[in-house]
Amino acid sequence: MAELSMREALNQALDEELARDDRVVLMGEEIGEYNGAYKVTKGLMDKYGEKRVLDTPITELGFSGLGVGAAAAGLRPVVEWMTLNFSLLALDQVVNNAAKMRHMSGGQLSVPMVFRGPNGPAEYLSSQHSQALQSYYAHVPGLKVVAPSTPYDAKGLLKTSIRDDNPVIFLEGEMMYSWKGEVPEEEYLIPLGQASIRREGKDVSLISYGKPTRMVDKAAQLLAGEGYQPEVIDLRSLRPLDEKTIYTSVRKTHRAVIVEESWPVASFGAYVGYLIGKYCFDDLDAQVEMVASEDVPMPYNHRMELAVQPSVEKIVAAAKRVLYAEDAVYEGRED
Amino acid sequence: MAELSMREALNQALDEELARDDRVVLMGEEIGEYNGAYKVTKGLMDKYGEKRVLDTPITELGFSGLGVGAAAAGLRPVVEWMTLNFSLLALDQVVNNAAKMRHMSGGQLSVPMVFRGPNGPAEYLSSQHSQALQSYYAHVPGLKVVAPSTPYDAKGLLKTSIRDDNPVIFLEGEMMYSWKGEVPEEEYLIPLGQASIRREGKDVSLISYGKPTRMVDKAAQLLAGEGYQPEVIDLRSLRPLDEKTIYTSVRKTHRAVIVEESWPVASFGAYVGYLIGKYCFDDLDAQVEMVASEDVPMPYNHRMELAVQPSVEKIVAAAKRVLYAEDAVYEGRED
Amino acid sequence: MKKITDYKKDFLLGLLEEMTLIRRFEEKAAQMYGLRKIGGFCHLYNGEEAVAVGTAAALDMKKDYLLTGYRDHGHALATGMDPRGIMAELYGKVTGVSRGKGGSMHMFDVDKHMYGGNGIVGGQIPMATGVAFAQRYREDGGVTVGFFGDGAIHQGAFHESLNLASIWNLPVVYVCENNQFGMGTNFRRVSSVDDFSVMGASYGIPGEQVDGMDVLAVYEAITKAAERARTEGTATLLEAKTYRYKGHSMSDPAKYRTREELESYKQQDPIVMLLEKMKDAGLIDDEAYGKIDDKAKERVEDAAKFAEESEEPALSTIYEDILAE
Amino acid sequence: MKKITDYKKDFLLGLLEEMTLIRRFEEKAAQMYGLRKIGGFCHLYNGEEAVAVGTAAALDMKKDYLLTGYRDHGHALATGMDPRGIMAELYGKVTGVSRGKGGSMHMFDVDKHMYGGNGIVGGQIPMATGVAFAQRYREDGGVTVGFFGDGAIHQGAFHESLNLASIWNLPVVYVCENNQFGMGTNFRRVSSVDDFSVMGASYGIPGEQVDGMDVLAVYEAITKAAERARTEGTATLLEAKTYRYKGHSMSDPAKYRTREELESYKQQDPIVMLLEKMKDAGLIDDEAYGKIDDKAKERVEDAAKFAEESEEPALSTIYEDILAE
Ligand SMILES: Cc1ncc(C[n+]2csc(CCOP(=O)(O)OP(=O)(O)O)c2C)c(N)n1
Ligand SMILES: Cc1ncc(C[n+]2csc(CCOP(=O)(O)OP(=O)(O)O)c2C)c(N)n1
Ligand SMILES: [Mg+2]
Ligand SMILES: [Mg+2]
Repeated sequence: MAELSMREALNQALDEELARDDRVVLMGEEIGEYNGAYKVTKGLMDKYGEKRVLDTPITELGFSGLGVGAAAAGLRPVVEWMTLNFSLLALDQVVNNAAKMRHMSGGQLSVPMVFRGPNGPAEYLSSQHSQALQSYYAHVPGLKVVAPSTPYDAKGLLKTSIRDDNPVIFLEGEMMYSWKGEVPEEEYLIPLGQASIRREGKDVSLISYGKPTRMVDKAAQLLAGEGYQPEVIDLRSLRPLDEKTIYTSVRKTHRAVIVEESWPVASFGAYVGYLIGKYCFDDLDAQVEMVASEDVPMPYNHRMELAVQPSVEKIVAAAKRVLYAEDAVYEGRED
Repeated sequence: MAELSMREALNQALDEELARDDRVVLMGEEIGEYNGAYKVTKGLMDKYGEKRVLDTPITELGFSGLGVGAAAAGLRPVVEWMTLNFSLLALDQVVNNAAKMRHMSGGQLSVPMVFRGPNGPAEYLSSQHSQALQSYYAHVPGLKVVAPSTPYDAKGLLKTSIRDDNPVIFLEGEMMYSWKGEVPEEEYLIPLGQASIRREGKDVSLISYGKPTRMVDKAAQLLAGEGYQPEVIDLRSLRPLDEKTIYTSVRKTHRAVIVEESWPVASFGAYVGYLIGKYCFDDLDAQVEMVASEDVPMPYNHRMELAVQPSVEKIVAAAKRVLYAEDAVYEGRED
Repeated sequence: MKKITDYKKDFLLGLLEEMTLIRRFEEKAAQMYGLRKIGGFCHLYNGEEAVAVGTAAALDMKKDYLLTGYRDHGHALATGMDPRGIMAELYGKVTGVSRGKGGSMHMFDVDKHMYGGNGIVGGQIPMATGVAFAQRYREDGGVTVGFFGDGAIHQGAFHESLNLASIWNLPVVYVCENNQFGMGTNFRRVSSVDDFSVMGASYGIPGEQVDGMDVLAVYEAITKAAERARTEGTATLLEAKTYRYKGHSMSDPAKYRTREELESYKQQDPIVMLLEKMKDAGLIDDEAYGKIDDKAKERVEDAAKFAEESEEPALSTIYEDILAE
Repeated sequence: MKKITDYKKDFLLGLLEEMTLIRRFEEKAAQMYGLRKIGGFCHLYNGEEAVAVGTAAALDMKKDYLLTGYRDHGHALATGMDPRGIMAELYGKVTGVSRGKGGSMHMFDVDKHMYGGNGIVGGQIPMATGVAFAQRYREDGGVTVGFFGDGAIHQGAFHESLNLASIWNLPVVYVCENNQFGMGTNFRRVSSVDDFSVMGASYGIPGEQVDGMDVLAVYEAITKAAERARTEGTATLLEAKTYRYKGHSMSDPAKYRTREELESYKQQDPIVMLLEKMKDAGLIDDEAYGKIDDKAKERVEDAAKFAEESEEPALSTIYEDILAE
């Protein structure tokens, strides 16, 4: 198997789907001539031409909505948002058109398209450029939301997303593009809605997806070093959500920590926490904990921005709290 | 005390604050000459003139952002979104400018303004016009989010919101505008971040805010008729959240049901559920349940749209499930 | 402009029939709204019929597409959609075009290339641009017409879309139906210009005003614009000056305008104007028009009956039509 | 245009000083970025100095306001902000203007009426319109200048804002800094028109192109536009044609343009052009300019030293500056 970066794996997925289906078109800012702000689309305009790989003006609402119309009319657009932060400008087209066209037309229209781009903080970018917005998309029925954590998953999930007949939000991470991993030569697809178990264990379920999975792996190693056997789950897709894998794990381990990068309030992670509390109530031996972003806008200063994000230390500490290996002291809580 | 409708109470709040502080200006679609799509601003353009009450073009992004700039420069704009559905077009200005200006300027700027309008479903409006979007706003640090449930609260909370030095999202409900309630003649303010206990009880905490509180009251009556003593909490403000009142109640009742109109995934309600699971873990005698919108876009047909929303029956059933008075059967759950 | 006698009689009769059908349909919808058979927002098209009918007549709905806002009954009928399905949708019945899920603002017919019906002011403009994108991509020789109001033209979606259409040479015709009001607001109060067609220049595309009360003027303007779109891939911005007779939606008493203004527009009623011209040219008489009108009434009655007798959707369908398998 | 000799010498020297300071500041920032003292995006203003400096010279920053995008170091300096606070912000230090929270894209100074610094392309345009709204409301006689790029002009925010400014007669000057590229994209590839000033007509306001490499041309255009805003409450759209010497941000090798193109613009360097004109008019010589340049370098060195020696913000401050009490 070839060792590829996430960037290359995504590029391969796009390349293969462009080759396979001429309804697939790519559009976004700087994706063509410039080869992409993060080079995910490198070489594709050269290979497929300006007809199929289009540089857009900086008009997130406009070209996202254009993609919805093109999809409804039979194409399979893959729209790149240079970063998810800018997708707020396009949100109306996603929530009110992409997600609802099928519904409002009583099933007549479908919107087979992908919106993709880097989500979550990178480095030294301050608060407008460092948002993890998965909760906004996961909130909305009519969308699918996917967040790979390895080059292998990224390729297989992106190919499936492009073939899916629904609007899929595909979340990458700027810091992940250079991550390496094995990717087979032969074609493969990964179904949406199936979590993967990255590590089997029996003491605590560490549940995550996307970028933080790496930290979770490290935290799991550290915990293993202390004699615990954590189970590590990568959800891979937020919508549809593989609840079964979550509950099966928690019923075995009786303890759970959820890790994600978004703000905590009204977050996807809190929803998973709520679900576990509800469906595994009798199985839980401890409170479910969540390690998320601090509830603050991201500062520019690097030490501060690291302090705001999930970390291996925070994950280990949360795991130990639910393992009752450490006192649960919640600072500043009025209770 | 006078018996006022919610519409009148809100109108009084606006009127009094316009009179009190000439930095207060109102702007929005149809709020002036037409007296407001839902008549909340009735008579105010006549009284205060076109300088202070402005009819805007249909440009949610533009006039919301204009409001942010005007607030940063020292005014206290109250921006009406004809409905919250349309605020998706303005979201970038709210999340990236209103909520972050203070942060990005290291505390130099403040954005004292209110965005207000009806949120959640009304009747026969289908999916683009029936969204309950509080979870989007509650997600964001730098905002305050308020949702009154009575004319009394509406007036007192809106006045406080207008005087607050931060951007406040003020959520009303089209179906609530004609609700009546007592409102004193003399001026009063209600602080943001304090829940109210609408009914004291000891068997189960029913937690809600905004429009569903009425259903919760009815459900509580029905439950009381069956011999239970439910406690009914109206959060009134989602951000800041009065966690203390929640935990105090649940530690007494040991059971909780959260009721809100938004979609369930990545919702504010699920976050409250998660918090209770975490901070009241040792006190809970049953799973926390949530009664939310079904996880679907709102259909137009009236029977269907009622079926999609929370109802008294659904609340009673959820309460009984957590009271173990009814079997918890979760249909369609793969577990 | 061509003279009326340059047109085929059948063609003109067709326009008259379509406009009459829309008028009668809207009257029925209003009546049924009063009887609470229909709920929610219900934006009627009375007075504006010439715009949708003149447009559809200039198109080939086998290969062309049409998108509009929430005031969409007229456009739906003009594309040839069955009044039954539209009325049943208004009633929220399962036989409605959107199975009772869309209602008044969301009329769709994939076969007729009617792609909605959109409740977000301006929300359809990027989508229409995208449909045109697909057409250009496939080189299918078709054109997309995107309608929106004088209120919608100020939305950013308009600006972003027209630029995209221009730089990518999309076969799209943007039609601003300037009925002079966005809800209760006279467009002059919220617009910097009172001739929207000048905005074409910002996008290097032709802009033109057309009398939206004159179905033939609309027909000709669309024909020309569609031709330009098909052959040169050049988008056009048309402003159709028109007027709505009813309130914005059913709950609007329309106090923001005078009786006189309304009456003056009724003097230029699109149906009456065409009828008179045809009479003058000896192409029709009152009796013949009476038959057309009767037929329109019948079709509308039939639609209401169909809607009335149709089933409500099963509650279980709330989980359907959300995701494709 | 006035002749150079029509200007006071001190005024011209001031422009030269400001532009030189910005140039030297950006060079220093680039150097410190290379040394990893500064991280993230860092959008330099080299080549475009005349636009911010000519603008600020035409304003009274006691009562006027300025807002711009993320390429904001030059504008910040032009409003008279202290280079120390700006450099310290780039270093992420607590002494930075935004206490280390904003970084390169978010320079603010409430006293100097510099209201940012915005990272969302076009995001500042509605805000600038709102600041002008507050000015008109208070009738404070001031003007707001809102800058944005050739890339930003396509955003819906532009369209919505200009219409609002026009109908409400806001004292605002919109300046499109057309440096010919939005990141790697030549503006001609994504724009329907190559003269953006025509867009003013869509909003019934004057539109004008100005040579953005000529600080006096900018000064005069802004003076005129500001005067119109102050006295008539009429907004103006100015397009300043300029060029950026560096890549879009520090990570961009700028392969999308030729060396020749870059060199040809450097021939019209705003600093050199003003200097030469002043020399021709006998207003300065090389030695005198050498002193100006030395002073700029000193200030920049001092700023870097200040930044270097300043403290990191305490981690506890992550919970500060979010909500006002
Ligand atoms: C984004 C958005 N903002 C506001 C509304 C509420 N609204 C519905 S119709 C309307 C007026 C639109 O006027 P115009 O575009 O002229 O169309 P017309 O109704 O005259 O056909 C408004 C403000 C909406 N549906 N969507
Ligand atoms: C809404 C949004 N979309 C995309 C970006 C990414 N981005 C940052 S700068 C830029 C180019 C902007 O070009 P222009 O407006 O010409 O300004 P310039 O950089 O040339 O000064 C882009 C696409 C962004 N910051 N915000
Ligand atoms: Mg109108
Ligand atoms: Mg540029």
